[in-house]
Amino acid sequence: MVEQIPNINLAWLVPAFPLLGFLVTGLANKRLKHNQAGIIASAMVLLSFLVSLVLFFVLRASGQNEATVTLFNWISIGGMNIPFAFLIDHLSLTMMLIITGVGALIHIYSIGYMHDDGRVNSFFAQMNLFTFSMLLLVMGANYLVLFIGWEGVGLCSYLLIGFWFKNPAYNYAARKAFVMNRIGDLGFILGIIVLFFTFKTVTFSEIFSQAAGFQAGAPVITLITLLLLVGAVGKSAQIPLFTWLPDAMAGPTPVSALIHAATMVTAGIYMIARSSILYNLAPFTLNIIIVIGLATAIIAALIGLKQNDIKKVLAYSTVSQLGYMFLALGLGAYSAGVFHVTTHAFFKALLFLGAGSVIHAMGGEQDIRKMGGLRKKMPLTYFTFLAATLAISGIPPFSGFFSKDLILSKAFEHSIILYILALGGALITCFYMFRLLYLVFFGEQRLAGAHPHESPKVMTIPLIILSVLSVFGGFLNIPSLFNGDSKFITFLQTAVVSKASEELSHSTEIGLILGSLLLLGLVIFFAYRTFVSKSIIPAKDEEPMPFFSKLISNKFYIDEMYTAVFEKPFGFLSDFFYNKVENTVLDPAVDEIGVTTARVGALLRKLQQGNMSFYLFAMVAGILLFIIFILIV
Amino acid sequence: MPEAGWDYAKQTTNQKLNQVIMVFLFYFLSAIMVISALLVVFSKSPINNVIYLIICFIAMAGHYILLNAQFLAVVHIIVYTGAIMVLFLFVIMLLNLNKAIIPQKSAVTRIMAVVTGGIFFLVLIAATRQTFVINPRYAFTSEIGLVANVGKTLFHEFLLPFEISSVLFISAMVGAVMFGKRDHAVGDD
Amino acid sequence: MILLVILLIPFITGLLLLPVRNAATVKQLALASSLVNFLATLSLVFTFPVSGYSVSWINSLGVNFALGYDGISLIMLLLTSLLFPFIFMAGLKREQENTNYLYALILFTQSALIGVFLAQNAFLFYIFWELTLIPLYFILLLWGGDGRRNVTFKFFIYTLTGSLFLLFGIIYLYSLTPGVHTTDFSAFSQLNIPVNTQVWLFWVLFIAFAIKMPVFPFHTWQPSTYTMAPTQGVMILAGVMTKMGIYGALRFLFPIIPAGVLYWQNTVIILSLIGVVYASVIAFRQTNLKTLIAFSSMAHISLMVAAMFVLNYYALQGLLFQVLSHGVTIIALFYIVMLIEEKTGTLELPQMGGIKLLAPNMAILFLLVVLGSIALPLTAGFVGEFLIITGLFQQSIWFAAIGGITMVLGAIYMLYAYQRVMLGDKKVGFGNITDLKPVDYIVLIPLITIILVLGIYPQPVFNLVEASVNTMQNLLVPVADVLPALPL
Amino acid sequence: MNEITSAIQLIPLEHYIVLSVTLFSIGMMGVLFRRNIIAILMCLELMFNSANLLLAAFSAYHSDPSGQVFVFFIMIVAAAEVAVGLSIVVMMKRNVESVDINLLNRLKW
Amino acid sequence: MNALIFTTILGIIILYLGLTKNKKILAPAGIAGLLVTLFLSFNDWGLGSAYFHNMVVFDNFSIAFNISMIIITIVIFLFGIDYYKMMEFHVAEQYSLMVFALVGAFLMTSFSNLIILFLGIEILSIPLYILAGGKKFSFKSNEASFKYFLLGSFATAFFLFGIALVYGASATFYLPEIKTYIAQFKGNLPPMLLIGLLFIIIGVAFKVAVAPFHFWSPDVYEGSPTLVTAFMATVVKTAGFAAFYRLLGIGLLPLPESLEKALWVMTGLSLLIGNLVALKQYNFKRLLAYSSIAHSGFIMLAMLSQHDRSASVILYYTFVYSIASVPLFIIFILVKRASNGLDHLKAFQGLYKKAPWVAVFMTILLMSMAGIPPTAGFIAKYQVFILSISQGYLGISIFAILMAVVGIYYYFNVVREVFTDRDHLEPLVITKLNAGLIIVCGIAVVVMGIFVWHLPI
Repeated sequence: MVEQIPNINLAWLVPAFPLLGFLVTGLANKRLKHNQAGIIASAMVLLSFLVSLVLFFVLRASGQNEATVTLFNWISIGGMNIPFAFLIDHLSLTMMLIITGVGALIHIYSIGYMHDDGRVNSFFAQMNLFTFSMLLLVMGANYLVLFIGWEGVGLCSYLLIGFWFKNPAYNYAARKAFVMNRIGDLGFILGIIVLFFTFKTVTFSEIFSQAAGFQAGAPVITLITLLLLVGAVGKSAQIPLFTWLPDAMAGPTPVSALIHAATMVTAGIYMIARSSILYNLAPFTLNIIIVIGLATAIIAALIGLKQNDIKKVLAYSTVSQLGYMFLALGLGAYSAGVFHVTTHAFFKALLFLGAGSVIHAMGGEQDIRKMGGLRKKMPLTYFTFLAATLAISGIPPFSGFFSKDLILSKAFEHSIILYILALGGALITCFYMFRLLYLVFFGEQRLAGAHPHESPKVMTIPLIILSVLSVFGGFLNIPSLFNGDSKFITFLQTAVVSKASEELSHSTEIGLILGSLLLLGLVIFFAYRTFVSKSIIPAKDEEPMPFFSKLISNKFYIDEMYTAVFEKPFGFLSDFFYNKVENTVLDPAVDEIGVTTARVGALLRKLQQGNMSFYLFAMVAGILLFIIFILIV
Repeated sequence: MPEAGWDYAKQTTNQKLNQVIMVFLFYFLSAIMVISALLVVFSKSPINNVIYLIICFIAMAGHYILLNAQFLAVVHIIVYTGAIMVLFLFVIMLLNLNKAIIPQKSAVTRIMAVVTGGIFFLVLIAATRQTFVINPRYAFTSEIGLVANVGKTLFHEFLLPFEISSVLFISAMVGAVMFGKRDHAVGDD
Repeated sequence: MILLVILLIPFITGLLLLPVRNAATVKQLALASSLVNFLATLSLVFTFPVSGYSVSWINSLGVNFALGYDGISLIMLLLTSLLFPFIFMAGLKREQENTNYLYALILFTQSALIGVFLAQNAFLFYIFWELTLIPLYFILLLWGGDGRRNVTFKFFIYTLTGSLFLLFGIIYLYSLTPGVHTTDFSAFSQLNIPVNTQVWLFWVLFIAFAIKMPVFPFHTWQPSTYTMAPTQGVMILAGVMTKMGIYGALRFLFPIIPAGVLYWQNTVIILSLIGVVYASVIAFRQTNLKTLIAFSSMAHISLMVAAMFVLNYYALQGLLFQVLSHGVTIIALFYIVMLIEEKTGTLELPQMGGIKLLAPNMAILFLLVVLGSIALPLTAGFVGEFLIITGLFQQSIWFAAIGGITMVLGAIYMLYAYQRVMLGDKKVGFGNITDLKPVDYIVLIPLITIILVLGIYPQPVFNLVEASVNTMQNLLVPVADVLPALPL
Repeated sequence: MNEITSAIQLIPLEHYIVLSVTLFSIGMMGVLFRRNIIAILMCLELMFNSANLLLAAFSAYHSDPSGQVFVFFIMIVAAAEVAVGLSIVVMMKRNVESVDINLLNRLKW
Repeated sequence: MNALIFTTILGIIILYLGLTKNKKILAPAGIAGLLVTLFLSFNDWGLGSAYFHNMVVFDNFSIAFNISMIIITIVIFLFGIDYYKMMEFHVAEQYSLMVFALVGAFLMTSFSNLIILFLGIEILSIPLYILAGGKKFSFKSNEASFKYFLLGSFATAFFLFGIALVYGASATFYLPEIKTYIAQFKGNLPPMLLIGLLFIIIGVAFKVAVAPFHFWSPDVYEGSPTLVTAFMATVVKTAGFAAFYRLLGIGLLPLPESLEKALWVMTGLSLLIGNLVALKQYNFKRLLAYSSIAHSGFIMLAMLSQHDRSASVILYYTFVYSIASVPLFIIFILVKRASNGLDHLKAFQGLYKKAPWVAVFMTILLMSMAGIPPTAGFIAKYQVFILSISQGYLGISIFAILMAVVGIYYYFNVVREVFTDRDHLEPLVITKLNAGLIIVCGIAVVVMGIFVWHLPI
């Protein structure tokens, strides 16, 4: 830090507002009337957003790229100095703006969505707490502060997934989410510790400046990056720790939108992008990230094909999109990953909110097989949903196109096979998204007795804003192909060091884009034929299916596998330890010492027969033995 | 110093005769003692036991005389034969024990008793056989067993034990009286 | 002199309470005395260091009545005097039989505990060490739950067995002291014991602490004892007694037989880590809430033991911090367990559920404590466990990884338990459950505040023990080069 | 007289030791062998007397009168013991009508 | 010496007082006399005089033990006031027999000649044979008396044979001379002498109930009248160990290796048998009997660990043990009366409800017996271990410590019974005197644990 930027200290206000909101709505839980909590909470997040904007301009005006705001010394012992500090740079600002911006919209939306819920105040308290944690995560100037936020969002996610705690299945989902995150966190914290011992600090700037001294492929860096990756895999729901995310849909829909689509799950991407300098030094880890990302993208997309729950479809699509972001990271295109995070935040939040609107309208029904024909009843929702679907499918000029195309072209640079696989995933995405769209909004209404209606304004306005962002978000980064200057990527370049790569020639790029567009068009057409023209409704769960369909609709049996491989053995192990080891070996062993002693005592007691002749014999025998003893010894 | 004794014995015929008598007496008395002692153990009737024991004790008195312990011999006869054994007899008669033959212990126990006694005997013999030369503490004198001598020691050096043994007697007496007296039962504790 | 005052306040109050019949008076007096004691102890922090207090006691046995403290003792003292007011408050509005005896016994225990932490003489230490057990045994025996007769007895005999080995060790060390024999710690730590002796002496001394803490195969008394103990008893047991084991090990093993420690270091660490995993795994399937927390406590303590034997700077700092944090957390946990039992009349998890619907505030506070227990950042537990894992890492990455498993497994079983108690639909028969009373807030809010404050601003604790930790970690260094000569 | 008595030295001490040991062993065997309490007491007397004989023999060989005095004391004590023992027997006989030692087995374990 | 003479006279006086048919004056008279004896003993302190051709030596060692035994006897006499209230006959005889036994005990602490040891043992034993049969109409008491008598005489026979053998070798009964005589062999003793010494040791070991010569003690403890049991467990034990220490520690040690090993074996066996069998005892008196065997083991440990402090430790140990035992017997009697003669440990159940303070004091006393701080019993064991460990007997010390754990187990088993509820509570009648005794002894046990004394004897 060269010189102090004026007003940058305002940064503490950004997390402070949601924290305040949390405290107010949390402590005054009982006293707040119906909408007050929602309004307070939304206002707080909005204020945060405004402050973030101010910070953005402040930083811009200063001409510097980053600023550190230290609040106090958290842990300072021996050689370990961990300040509680915020790092304001372009990356964190981007994330802050997304979190507070999208967050604010979702908060507002929630006022409408959660209107009837009895525990709406708790809901907003937890949402604010989440926002606070997420802000800590992205603003932290060192890994440990990041970790606070990291675990904090995990906690909030746990709380919000299990928000309707009467349902045991929801509780299970919540716990699953937390535990899987925790497994990742364990790797993360170990990574931090290795970092600490390698660099003697956990502060980003110091680590990155020292990292230059390491060779690419240095084992310790590989170790660190791998451990950090474990954390990211857990948080960002990548293979093998992704199964919690679909289950997390148990939470209220705004939660899914905010936490499980727009922000928290992208924390892993943020963290890896943040550590880009380290990852650049670890090609092995990058390769692993590519594999993980691609596999996740495709497998999740495949599963998404057969899901019938509107939110589950979106959840798998999120997993899949996260896989793309990972792919980008693995390719060294961290900025591209973050760019996809941004656009994804817009359209996925929009999708979820739209789905929420639908569910709201359908009176809580989430099965797409029972929906249909909502286009007429809820036009606003329909159009926003359509915009988001086009965006996620990567149809130009919607935002998804720009970010996804960036990643695909990077993949192409790397290897043609990668590109084909990634494109395949994108096509599948397109297919199941349109399937969703068609099934929900086209055709006839299939649920008898439902009276769908458009949602109130408080819900639709955020939808509109988000759809605007989804449509135009891509223009933040217009590539040179379209005579743009890749503003977003350039903006991030100061904080994230992407791997240098050769630019594709424009002609190749155009070829690729046209080819993919053609395929996308075919897919959309095919989907239309299947679900609108032929009105094929997905089969009921019980009906027999061909092997592959069955495999997919059962999510590759991954959950079952986890149950068989981890949960069951764990329970078994627990029982084994308790019943067999503790209660039949260890505890009895201790008792056995006592019992044996007592048994010997009982045996010796038998000597005391009460019979005089025995005593006399015993005495003589004793004397005899002692005589012999002393004569021999 | 037995060897010295033997050498000494070779000197005069008179003493040789003495030696023969002594040895004969010793073995004779010993045989009586052992046999009567065995009979004490193995004879079933208490009266017989007492009688054999008296025989045994008389033989022992003979040994005391052989050992120049005349005073002891006399006291022995008086105390044991005259007092203790009579006491035994009295008790046997008082309690009418002679008729009530008590069954013997089981054969196993008896054999064990004999075997144990035998082993004990063998071990002790084995241990004392390979004994060592005992150096007499004082120059040999045959006078030590005389009443005067014993009395002098008793009332001089052993005065305290002598006096204090009265306590022993008085307690024994108190005990005998206490147990012997008939009184009616009283409560527990 | 102030040390003597701190030691005697609880004892004298206890004596004074014996004839008092009025339960309310008893409770208030006990609470007041413990608060005074806390203030007195707190004054030590600001006047650190105060000179010790020493008079000769049994000259012929080389025993001095020597009191004193260092940073480590201070942490333990703080913990003790901090927790006891809460322990008393836990009984404040509750019906208890023979209150005066119960509170007198608790106060005696407190006095003895303080004695353990203040003693500068091994004999004195041992006396106090045993004295903690006697009143506690009666607390458990007379006020405990089902099956207490045998369970307490096992606990009593088991721990005493260990103590007697310690006694053997003390006497052995005493016989080694040069000149006029003495049992002063200062003399012990200057002994130059042959390495081979240290190797066996280690277990003689350690077994007592291992049982008290407890370390893996010596723990079997713990779950049943915790389960049947009355709330206040288990608070003492889990909150302070276990720390006594840690304190004893720090006091005895490292300064006196450093080579023995180095020799067995890895063995003990591995045992502890087995304990960590073992207890955590077992906790998962426990159906009794108290037993579950007992196993969880064992897991945490095992991690602390591992940290102790790693004995590097971070591990020690983390250990001492965790001592405080675990004490506070476990007390809060057991307090809530007591509330739950009072309200539902059971501790069996399958019979519970949906309490959050009826007592939302209790659920929130319970959750906060649970979070502290599973080491969520910004709670005290995180700072401690982070440093401990850092310390473990310095020894071996595998130790760190296994130690870190507590974080995962802890989350599994604690959240599972929380959900089974608080969440889900409410059970029949739970109709008349009410939310917390004011007294409950008075107990829980400060405890939770401490957990949070320590998590956010742990620095004062670090500064307090800094000097002692530095001394401690240097103990093993000089003997490190002796060891390769041994067949390790 | 002196001649006869001095001839004591003609018999080796071992003979006395062996004799005493024999008597002692017989007495001990008797104690183990008999069931009749009275007989057992007699056997005890045998044991005492074997010790007496041994002491007297040693006393003679050492020409030390204290040994004989000791024997005297043993006799005293034996007499007292017999008196007490027999009175106990009498008392017991009143209670249980028997002098069988095997009946003494109520106190055990 | 004056104390010895006066005590003898005291016995006779009590015997005569019995003729007045006034039972009430017996105990006070006895206590008054014992106080005089106490005073006389104190007067002799530090003089170290030997009497009658060095037959007896009243040095500080013997005086300290004598004083300890006198104090215990006074306590027992105080207990007797209540205990003998129900008994009509032979009360004076029993008191005087105890006094006579005390005379024997004095001889045992101060002998220097084997004949005094022999007479001391007999003077101690014969009154005890009689006292054990004090309840004339109780078959158990008869049996105890006869068993004690027969086994005692049997042991005496061996003891005498041993004396004869030793005399044969050394031609003397004087302990110092025997010691000099043995020293000339430089540890390579002829078998006969070894066996002689062994028999003497066995004779004394029998008196203090060291395994494997302990068989009499549980039966006799159980069968005897409780007051006599208390006397046996305390005064007799103290005297026995004083004699043992005089014989070994002052007289014969260092013994040849084989004998010492035999003694170690006895120590180990006592610890083992005493403690383990006590685990399975449900009769309180038998429990204490076995525990006393165990305590014998501990004292043996102190004795064999030769050290200039051993005597002091043994004194402390025996005194502390005695002062804790007597009130336990008192409580036992009170409880037994309250529960219709039940002498199972269950008789103690509900005691903490009936009389909480008795329960507390009982706990303290049992803690002292078990050796738990801050009681004197702990310090006693601690000192024993200090001796044995500092003399390098580590193996047996560990063993003893393990056995001490077992000891704690069975003592606290009783505590557990005391603090267990009972269905119906019978009233517990405690006279003020007994209450006072229990309290004083209880406090004494704690005070002695805090103010530890150590006599240069």
